[in-house]
Amino acid sequence: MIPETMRQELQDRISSAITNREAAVDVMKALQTHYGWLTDEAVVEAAGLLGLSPLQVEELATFYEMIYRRPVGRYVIHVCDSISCWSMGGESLLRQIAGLLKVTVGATTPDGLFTLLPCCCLGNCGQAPAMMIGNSIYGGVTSLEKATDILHQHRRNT
Amino acid sequence: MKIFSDMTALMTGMWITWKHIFRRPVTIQYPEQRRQPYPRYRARIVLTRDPEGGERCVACQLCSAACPVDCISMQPAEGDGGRRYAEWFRINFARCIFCGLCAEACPTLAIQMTPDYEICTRDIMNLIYEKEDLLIDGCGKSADYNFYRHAGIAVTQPRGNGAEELPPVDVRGLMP
Amino acid sequence: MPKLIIDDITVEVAEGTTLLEAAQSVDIPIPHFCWHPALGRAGACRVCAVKLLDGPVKGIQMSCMLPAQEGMVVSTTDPEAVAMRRHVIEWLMINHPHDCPVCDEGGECQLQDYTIAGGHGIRRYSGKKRTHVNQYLGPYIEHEMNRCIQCYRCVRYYQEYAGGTDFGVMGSAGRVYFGRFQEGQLESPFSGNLVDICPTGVFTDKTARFRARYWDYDMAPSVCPGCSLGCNTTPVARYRELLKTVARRNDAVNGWFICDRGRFANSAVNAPLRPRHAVVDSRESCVEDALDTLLLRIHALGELHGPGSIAVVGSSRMAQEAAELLPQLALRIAAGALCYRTTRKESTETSSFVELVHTGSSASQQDVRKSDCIVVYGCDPLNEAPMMAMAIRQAWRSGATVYVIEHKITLPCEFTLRATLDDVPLAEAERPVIICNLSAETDQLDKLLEGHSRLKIAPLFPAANSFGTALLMREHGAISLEEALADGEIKGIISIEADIPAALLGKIPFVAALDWQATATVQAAQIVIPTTAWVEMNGSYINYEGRAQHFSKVMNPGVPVKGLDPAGHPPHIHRSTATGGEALPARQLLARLIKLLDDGNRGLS
Amino acid sequence: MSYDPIDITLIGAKIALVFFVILTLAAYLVFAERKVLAWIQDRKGPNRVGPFGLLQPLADLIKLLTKEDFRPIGADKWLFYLAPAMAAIPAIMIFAVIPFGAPLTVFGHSVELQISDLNVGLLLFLALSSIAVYGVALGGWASNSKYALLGSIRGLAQLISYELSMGLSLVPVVMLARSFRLSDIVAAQSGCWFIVYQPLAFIIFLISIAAECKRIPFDLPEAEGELVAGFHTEYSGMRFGLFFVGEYINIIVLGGLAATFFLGGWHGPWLPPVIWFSGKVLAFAFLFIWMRGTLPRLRYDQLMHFGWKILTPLALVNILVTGWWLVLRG
Repeated sequence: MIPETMRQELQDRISSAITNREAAVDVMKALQTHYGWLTDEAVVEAAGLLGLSPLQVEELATFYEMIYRRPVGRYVIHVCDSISCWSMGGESLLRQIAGLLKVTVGATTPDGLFTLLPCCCLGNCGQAPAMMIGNSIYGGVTSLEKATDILHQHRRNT
Repeated sequence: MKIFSDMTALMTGMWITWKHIFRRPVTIQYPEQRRQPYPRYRARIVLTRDPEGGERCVACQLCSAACPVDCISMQPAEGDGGRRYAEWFRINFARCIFCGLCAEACPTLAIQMTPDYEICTRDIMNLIYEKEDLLIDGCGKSADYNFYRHAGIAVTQPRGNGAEELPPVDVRGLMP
Repeated sequence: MPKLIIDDITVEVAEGTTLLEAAQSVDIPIPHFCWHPALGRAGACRVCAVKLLDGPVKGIQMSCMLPAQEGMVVSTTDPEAVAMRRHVIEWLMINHPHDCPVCDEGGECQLQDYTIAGGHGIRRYSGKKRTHVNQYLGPYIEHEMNRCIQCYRCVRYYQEYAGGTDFGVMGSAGRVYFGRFQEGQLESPFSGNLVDICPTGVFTDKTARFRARYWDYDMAPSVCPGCSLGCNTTPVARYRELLKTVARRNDAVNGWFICDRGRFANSAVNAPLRPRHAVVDSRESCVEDALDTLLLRIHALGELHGPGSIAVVGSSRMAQEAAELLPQLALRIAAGALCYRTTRKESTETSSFVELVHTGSSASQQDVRKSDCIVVYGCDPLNEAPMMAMAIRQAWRSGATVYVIEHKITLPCEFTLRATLDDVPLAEAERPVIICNLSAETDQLDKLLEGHSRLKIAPLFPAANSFGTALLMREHGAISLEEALADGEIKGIISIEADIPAALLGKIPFVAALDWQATATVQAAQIVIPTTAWVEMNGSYINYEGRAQHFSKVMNPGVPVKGLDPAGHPPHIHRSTATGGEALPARQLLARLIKLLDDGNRGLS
Repeated sequence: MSYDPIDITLIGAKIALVFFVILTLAAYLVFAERKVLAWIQDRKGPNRVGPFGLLQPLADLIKLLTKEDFRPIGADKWLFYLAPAMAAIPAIMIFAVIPFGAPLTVFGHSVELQISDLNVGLLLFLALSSIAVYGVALGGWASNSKYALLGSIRGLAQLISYELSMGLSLVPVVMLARSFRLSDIVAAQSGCWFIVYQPLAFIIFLISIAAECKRIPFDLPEAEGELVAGFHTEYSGMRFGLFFVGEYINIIVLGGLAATFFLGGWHGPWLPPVIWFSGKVLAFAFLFIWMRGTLPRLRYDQLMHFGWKILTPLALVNILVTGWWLVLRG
């Protein structure tokens, strides 16, 4: 269950949209932040708020790759494997981070801190290879040191 | 001259038949002497089993569709684990012309032809073979083939464990 | 009106017509999966590729997405286009499980046809196949996601066309999955059409699962007896078992689809309890003897109670041909009454509505779909005639306003509530339609019709042939059974496919029933003669708008092979008639009865 | 001419002998045909009944006699029953005029090895062979069956056509022998066989008799590929057997005639005349079987074309040439 204040906020957001469906991503994002990931319960709640059927919310939730329908760590690392980043070494970056965290791609570290995911494009091709942790984006992650630094920074923050 | 070539043709024919009179006959004395046909000989039809011992026949009705004399009839049904099988399967050997189209049409290699050609009987009703009469215990030809291992249907193995399959997709998974 | 050349044939089509339709109009087939006449384009399958040789657009194009334009020169047989289509088919087949032998779609599968037609026979790709886990979608529809080719027809139909919200498409890219949020029965009352619309075997009819193949089907064009809409169907039978029903296209009536109620209604025909033999005084008899006995009883009753002590009772579910013979029979036996309805209410209601429809103001389902203002007046289309609700939705989708006159109903579209008919701005509408049932006030409708020349009405009658029998009621002055029994003169009835309420049944000492269903009337009857169900005979129904539609015989009557005792299954004895196959169409039984009466009269005189 | 009892007894004995020999020979000819055809086709032929299958004709006879005597609905009863006899009897009657050996002396009587030495023996043969046509015609007509009718119509046309060339091919023989009497014709060949003078007539005669006894390649009246079994489609049992045996008697008789007209009859060195005659007849019979094992059936138009446009004119030309030759020789 979500707090009443949050419900009210979301309802306001929905009513400010022209159609309910338009606000779906915002609602899902908000619920995801609240629960950590978009649980089945959250999908049903979102559907209730939006006046859609759970399936219709699920259609959107499973479409967007940054809406997580499975449990994730505190920080989700998206490493771009799209063409620009790939040509600048995005592939080895992903591999190296996986080695660093000692997890396979797609998995969460045992301490529940990081989830490593590949990602199609972060819109940061100018600073390839790019990665995103949480909501912050990092460009030009060309060396393992740089990546390690970024990860340590996040680890410290907790 | 046409007449000469015609005469030559006639005489050649007569000469050939004349020579054949003194050839050794190829006939064998059937009931006493028996010829062992080759394994691919097209005689009595059987239903084989897969290597695990299950019925290969999925009652897809392709054999009955291919049969030019309509001698095959069956009723498909659903068995354990969604396995499609023949509730009853009947071949009327009084009609069968042993053309082999059914065996050729069979996608699961269930229906096969054997070299057993001696199926005469005095009562025509005895020539109507039911599934119990047709089903054998072995695999026949292609001993290692099991249709369900290759078709993406979870009957002999869980979904995604087939020979050419990836594990099932998780539509809610995190990987893009 | 653009003019273009397709495969050396000059075609002129209406503005906005796609290349695919333009080609179809001159019988040039272009393979397609995602395009469907009822759903339009999606551009998802890429299999309708053609090559444009000249004109405003050139090169390989998807014919379903491209509107026909002036001066186009199109080739469907260009090697490049052919190769493109072949490759697309090959891609579509990469993840296909190749399980056609155990797939119910096998033999009637569009994917199969186009794979063969495209020349793809041998799988060249040696990688592994993607798999999906199926969902349970209720007792009617079988789900097999592995076979999916992502044409999106199902979701477009289900959500857009039919207005369902519980089934859709999830995921993206290679994970696309068509299903529900959670397993469970599909909620839409039109979900059965998924079976028809899926070009491959993702959705198959569970009720007919593993029963037969297309080439073994007994099929014939038929009409649904479920309600008065008269939707066109093709029932499918094998070995005297009605396996399934599929929709038959009729643009004026049901379009491409039918409702689930009409589709999954086979059990009545296959019911083991159906009367299969003639019964006289609870003893099994044959049709001839039963007819003779019936004649004797009629004479005996006539002598005992005087003429007019027998009533002939028809029903609104009997075929028109049989219904037309009832007055003849009534005349021959000097019946005390001719009835087509049991209650007085039903009788008066239908009569008045027949008058109304006769003015030529009835709206077909197509009229409803094309309407711009729909008034649902006092009826519940989704329950009374589901396909009418579907038609309302189509009108709503193309911009019509839907009004509901203060009534608690649901519709698969948005609607506005109004207190009375007078509150609806009918005068402003171009093609207004009022949908009502027989409880509506005909006087009021009459007045409205007079006031609005463009107004049409669609009165939902209760049964398949309510309209046809109502016409006969008017012509022959038939009364309801309730009225006929009021003075106690009627001592016996001959009931033809009539469902008589227990209260009325109790008042009648002698009942002879001709029916194909084991109704209460049949159970109470002294003489029972089996008739054939609609799929076992030729006949016609007249639907709510006065449209007479013929239905053809699909299968022979008789106990299904499946229902025979295990010893006789499969049958090993050769007979000329099937077990329990002595049922005759009601019209034939009536004609025989009339002939016997005529012969008897001639003999007496 | 007076008959003494011994003469009458001898004639009776001759008739009985001929009858017995010809029927037995016909039966074994059937067997021989099956055997030879089998050899030609690299098979063994009948070999189950008796040693080397020699009792096969007996088995065939028993089978034919015990089969159901079937008559189709609508068949003309009397004609249907008469036809097989009409096919077999004229064939065997022709043998009455064929001399099958040099005269013997028995009990002081000179015995002609010929049943009846008619002075118009050759004409009798032509007449009787024409009567045999009725067997085919009536059998096919009376059966009330389309195949039988078609077969019999074919048979009629064919037999009439080839009878003409057959008769004409024998005219030079008569011209050379200056007699219709068959014993005279044989006697005329005591020096040189007529086949030497008349090779063309011999060939025409050979082809014509093949057509006359409806043998392959002229078996269009039966043509099992097209007409089931032609004129005898509807016959079963011994009635069919009579048609069948009639055909083989015909082969023997026509072989005998061919020997008489062109191969010097019973004449021949070293061996007894009867042996020579039998040998020649059997050689012809073998030739017919051999032809059957080799040649395909003609088409109907080819058959008619060949008979009328080739054989008959050739026979006429042959008569003319023979006439000139005789005139020139004086």
